[in-house]
Amino acid sequence: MNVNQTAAWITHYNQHLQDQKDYLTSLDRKIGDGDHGINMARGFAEAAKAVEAETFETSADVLKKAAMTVMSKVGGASGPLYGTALLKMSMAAKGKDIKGDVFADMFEAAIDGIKQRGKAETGEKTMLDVWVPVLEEVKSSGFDAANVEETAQKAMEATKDLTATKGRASYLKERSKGHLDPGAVSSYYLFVSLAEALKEEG
Amino acid sequence: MNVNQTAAWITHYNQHLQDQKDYLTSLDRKIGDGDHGINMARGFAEAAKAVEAETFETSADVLKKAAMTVMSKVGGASGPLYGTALLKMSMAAKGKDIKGDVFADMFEAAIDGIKQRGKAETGEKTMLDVWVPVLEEVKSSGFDAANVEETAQKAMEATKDLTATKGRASYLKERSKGHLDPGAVSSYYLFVSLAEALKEEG
Amino acid sequence: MKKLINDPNLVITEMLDGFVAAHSSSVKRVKNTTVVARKNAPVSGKVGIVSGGGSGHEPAHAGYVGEGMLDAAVSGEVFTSPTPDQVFEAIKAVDSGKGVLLVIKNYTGDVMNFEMAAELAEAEGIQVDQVVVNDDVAVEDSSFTTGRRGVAGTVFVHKLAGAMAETGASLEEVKQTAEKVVQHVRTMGVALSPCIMPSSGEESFELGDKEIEMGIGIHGEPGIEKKPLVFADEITSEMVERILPELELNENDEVAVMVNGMGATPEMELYIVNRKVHELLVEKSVTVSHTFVGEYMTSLEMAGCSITVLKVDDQLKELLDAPSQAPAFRI
Amino acid sequence: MKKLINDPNLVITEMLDGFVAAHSSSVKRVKNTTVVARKNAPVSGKVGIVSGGGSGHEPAHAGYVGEGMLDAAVSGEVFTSPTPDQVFEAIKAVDSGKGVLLVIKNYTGDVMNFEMAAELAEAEGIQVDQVVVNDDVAVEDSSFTTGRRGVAGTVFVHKLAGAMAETGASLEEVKQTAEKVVQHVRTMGVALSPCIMPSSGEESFELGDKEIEMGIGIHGEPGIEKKPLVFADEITSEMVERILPELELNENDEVAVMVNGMGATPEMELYIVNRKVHELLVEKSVTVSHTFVGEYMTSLEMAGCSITVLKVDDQLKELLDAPSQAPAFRI
Ligand SMILES: Nc1ncnc2c1ncn2[C@@H]1O[C@H](COP(=O)(O)OP(=O)(O)O)[C@@H](O)[C@H]1O
Ligand SMILES: Nc1ncnc2c1ncn2[C@@H]1O[C@H](COP(=O)(O)OP(=O)(O)O)[C@@H](O)[C@H]1O
Ligand SMILES: [Mg+2]
Ligand SMILES: [Mg+2]
Ligand SMILES: [Mg+2]
Ligand SMILES: [Mg+2]
Repeated sequence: MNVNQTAAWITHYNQHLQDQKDYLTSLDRKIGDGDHGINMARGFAEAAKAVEAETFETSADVLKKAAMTVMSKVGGASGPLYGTALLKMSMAAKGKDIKGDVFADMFEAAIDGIKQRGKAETGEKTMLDVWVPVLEEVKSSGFDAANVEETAQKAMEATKDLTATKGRASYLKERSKGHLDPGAVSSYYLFVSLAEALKEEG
Repeated sequence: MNVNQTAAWITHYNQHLQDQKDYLTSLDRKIGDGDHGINMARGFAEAAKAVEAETFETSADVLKKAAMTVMSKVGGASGPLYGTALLKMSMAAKGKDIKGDVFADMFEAAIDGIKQRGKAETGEKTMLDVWVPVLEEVKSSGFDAANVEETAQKAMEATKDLTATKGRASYLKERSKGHLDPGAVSSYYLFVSLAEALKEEG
Repeated sequence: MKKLINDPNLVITEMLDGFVAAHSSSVKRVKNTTVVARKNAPVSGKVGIVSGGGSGHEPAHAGYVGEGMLDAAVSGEVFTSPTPDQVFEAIKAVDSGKGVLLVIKNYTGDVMNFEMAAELAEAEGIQVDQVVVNDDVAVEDSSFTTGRRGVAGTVFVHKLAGAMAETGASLEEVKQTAEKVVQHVRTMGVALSPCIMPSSGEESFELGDKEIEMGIGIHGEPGIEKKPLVFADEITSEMVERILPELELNENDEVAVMVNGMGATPEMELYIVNRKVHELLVEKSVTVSHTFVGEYMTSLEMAGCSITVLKVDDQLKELLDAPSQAPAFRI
Repeated sequence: MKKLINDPNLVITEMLDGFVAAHSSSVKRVKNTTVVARKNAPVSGKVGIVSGGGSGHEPAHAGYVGEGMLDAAVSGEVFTSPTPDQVFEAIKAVDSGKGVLLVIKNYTGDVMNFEMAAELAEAEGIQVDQVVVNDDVAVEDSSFTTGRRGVAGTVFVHKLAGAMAETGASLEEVKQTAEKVVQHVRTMGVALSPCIMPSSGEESFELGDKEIEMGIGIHGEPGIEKKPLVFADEITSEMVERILPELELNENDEVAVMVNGMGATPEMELYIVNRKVHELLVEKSVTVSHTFVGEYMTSLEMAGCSITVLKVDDQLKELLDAPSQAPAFRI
C-alpha cells in the first residue's frame, strides 16, 4: 500500500461514511444514542480534508494525520477508538513497506490500542468483533483485500446475535440482541474502503 | 318563582353545565383559553351542592348562597360575572314575590352588575349579548319563560357573527368572528334552566 | 395526553404541597387556601406584595415568593384566575399595616377577581393598591381589545417592586416603582407547539408540522398569526422588531433582557435566541445590563419562547441587583 | 422536527455564544474551543474543577460554571463526549498550580476522552485527578455492563466538590469529597416522550400514547423497560423504591433530594412528583434536608423526570449550603 493508496483509503472511507451516515445513526438509535453516523461523518470529513490538503512522504504520515484529526473531531466512544486504531497502525507502519505481514502487524497494533482504551474483549458486541476476525484471517491465510472485506462483512453481520456488554448498548442487556453494532458496521466500511484503495493504481 | 323553583333553577343549571362542560370548553378553546366549561361545571357543582344542602326561606336567600359559592369556586372572568349577576338578582328579589316585572328588575340588576364589573357593553361578543336581549324581551312583552328561552337562544346564536372587543376573544380581533361566545352559550343554558324550573311544581 | 399527574382535579393542591415541601424553610401554605406566603409573613415595617393568577405558568407565581420579591402568591385553577376570597386570604396573610400591593396581569378575569379581593380588604380596613401589568406587544392596546396582556414582564415587576418594598418604602413608592417597570417593559411570544390542559386533555390549538404561532399569550390561546417555521434568527428578529419601537430606545440606552421558555423548549434553543437578541441590540447601540434566560412564565408544556425587554435606568439596575431569595429567582 | 435553531451544525457554538452573552460578567469562552470558564480563571490557590460532556443536557454543564462550583465546562456535540484536545484546553485554562479535578460521567466515550486529556495534561506537568460519577440505578453495576451511568447526581458532585475546592482544600481532599458524593448519590429516570437530535431530526425512541420508558439515561437512549402510563404517585413510588435500597438508609438518616425535569416537563408535574417523594421518605422516617426541583440535567425536549437522592451528613450539608454563583445553581 503506497502513500497515495493510504490517502485514498481515508477519502474512500469518508465517502462511505457520508453515504451511510443516516444508516449508522439509525443503527445507533436502536441500541445507543443515535449519533454514531453523525460523529463518524463529521470527523472523517475533516480527516479526509486534512489528508487531501497536504502531500505526505509515507503512509505512516497519512495515518497519523488522520488519527490526530479523528481524535479531535469525532468525539464520543468511537472518536478515541478510531483515533487510537489509526495512530497505532501509523506506528506499526512506520518505515515499512506495507504489504503481507505488515498489515497483520498494523491490525494487531490497532486492536491492542482499542482494547487498552476501551477495556473490551471480543464477543462484547463492539467494533472489536470485526477487527479481530479480520486479523485472524490475515494471520492464518495472509493478506488478501477481497478476503478481508468478506471476513469483515460476515463478522459485522454476526454482531447481530451478540448481547452487548460494553458501550451504551450494554445498558439494554438482552434487548441489544437482534441489532447490528453500529461501530462494527462502520469498521466493516473501513475494510471495504481499504480493499477499494488497494485496487487503485498508486 | 317560589323558593323550591329557585333552587331547582340552580340545580338544573348545574346539570346542563355538567352535560355541556366539554362543549363549552371546546368553544372557549377556539377563541379563548379552553376552560369555560371546566370553570362553570366546577363552580356550579359546588353551588348546586350548597343549595341542596340547606333549606332556605326565600328565593333571594337561594340566589345569594349560589352567588357566594360561584364567586369563590368558578374563577376566571365568568366567576365574578355570574357571581355578581346572581348576587344582584338576589338583592333585586329580596322581599318580593318573584313574577312579572320582578324578573325584569332582577335581570336589569344583573346586567348592571355585569357591566360594572366587566366594563363591557352589548355588541362586544360576551354574555351580555344574551342577557340584554332577554331583558328587552321581558320589558317589552312581559315575562314568559318560553319566550325568554327562545330569545336567549337566538341571541346566543347571533354572537357567532360578532367581533369580540372584550374578554380573551378580543385578542383575535376579526378572527373571533364565526365562533359562538362561550359565555353567551352558558348564559343561554341559564335561561333554559329557568324555564325548566318554572314548569315544575313548587 | 401524557402527564405525570394523579387526579386532574387535584393538580393544584398536589403541586402546592410539593412546592411547600421543597421550600419549607422559606415559605408556608396559608391553611385551606391556595396561597403560598413567606414563612415569616407578614414582615413588619414592609409593604406586602401579592401576585398570582391561574396555574400552569410555573415557576410563576409561587416560585417568586421570598425575601426580595413577593410576600404571597395565589394560585387559581389551570389558566383560571383565582377567586376573590383566595386573594383576600393572601392580602390578610401579608399585611403588616403598611399596606399591600397587588400585581395583576391584564386579563379580564384577573382584574375582576383581584379588584373584588381589594374591595373585601378595604372593607376590613386594609390599605390595598394595585398595578396592572400589560407588556405583551402582540396585542394592540386599543379600545377594540381589552388592552395588552400581562406576560413574562410581570417577573420584572415582582423583582423590582419586591426590592423596593424591601427598602421599607411606602405603598405609594412601591406602586410607583411597579408602574415604572410596567411602562418600560415589553414582551413578545411565539409557540412551536400547543399546550394541553390537564382537565380536558385537549391541545390548546392546532399547528402544522412546519408552522409556528406568533404572538401567543401564556394561556394556550391561539396567537395573532400562524407562520411557517423559519430559522431561529429570523423569528427572533421579528419578535425584537415588534418590541423595540414600543420602548422608544435611543443609542446608549440600557436594557435588561429575559428570554423565557414556554415550558418545553430546550435551554439550548433559548440561548440560541438570546445570542441573536444581543446581536440585534448591539447593532442598535443599546447596552444589555442584565440577561435572564430560562423558564420564568410558562404555559404548561408549550414549546416556544418569549422575549422581554425592560428599559432600565440607574434606579432599576440597582433594584435588579438587589438580593432575592425567591426559589425561582435567586440573586 | 420543530426547533428554534439555525444551522443544525452550529447549535453548540451559537448556544455557547448566547450563554456567554447572557453571563458575561462571570464567565468567558476559551478562544476557538467549546470551553466555558470562569471569567477570573485560573483562580489562584484553588484546585480547578472541570466537567463536561455531550451537549443537550442544558443547563449542564456550562450553567454550573461559577464561584462555588465548576471552573470550566467542556461541551461536546449533542450527546457526544467532547474530544481530548477540548478537555485539555479546559484543564489548561483553570490550572492555578494546585491541580485540576475532572468530573466525568460514566460513559465509555466520556471516560476515554477525559482520560486522554488527562494524559496530555500530565505530559505538560499539570497535576490532574478524576472522579467518575455513576449514580443511575437503572443500570446494573455488573461485569455485563459498562457500569452504572452518570446522570443528574453529577450536579451534586459539582456543587459539593466545588464548595470544597473553594475552601482552599488540596486536590486529594477535593477528590475525596467528590468520591464521597458519588458513593452516596443515586438516581432513577423516566421518560414520557423521546427527544429529537437536531442533526438527524429523528425521535430517539418510539413510545405509545399510553406508554412510558422506565430507567432512561440522559442521551435519549431507550430505557430498561416500557410500561403503561400510570398515576404520578405510582411512577414515583417505583422510582424511589429502586433508589432507596442502594443507599442503605436507616431511620433518622438525612438526605438531599433532586427532582429533575428532562426538558419538557411542566414544573407543576415535578412538584407533584416531589410531593410523593417527600411522603415516601417521611414514611421511612428519613429527613429531607434540602430539595431541588427544576431542570438540572436534561435530554433536549424529552418529557419525564429523574429523582436523585443523596445521603448527607454534617459535612455534606454544610457544603450544600455554601454559596454558589453558577447561573444554574445559585445559593
Ligand atoms: N469499550 C469499547 N470498546 C470497543 N468499541 C466500543 C467500546 N464502546 C463502544 N464501542 C463502539 O463504539 C460504538 C458507538 O460509537 P458512538 O455512537 O460514536 O459513541 P457513543 O456511544 O459515545 O455515542 C459502538 O457501536 C461500539 O462498536
Ligand atoms: N368584560 C366582560 N363582560 C362580560 N362578559 C365577559 C367579559 N369578559 C369575558 N366575558 C365572558 O366570559 C366568558 C369567558 O369565561 P371564562 O372562559 O370562564 O373566563 P376566562 O376568559 O378568564 O378564561 C366569555 O365567553 C364572555 O362571555
Ligand atoms: Mg452513539
Ligand atoms: Mg376561558
Ligand atoms: Mg381562563
Ligand atoms: Mg454519543
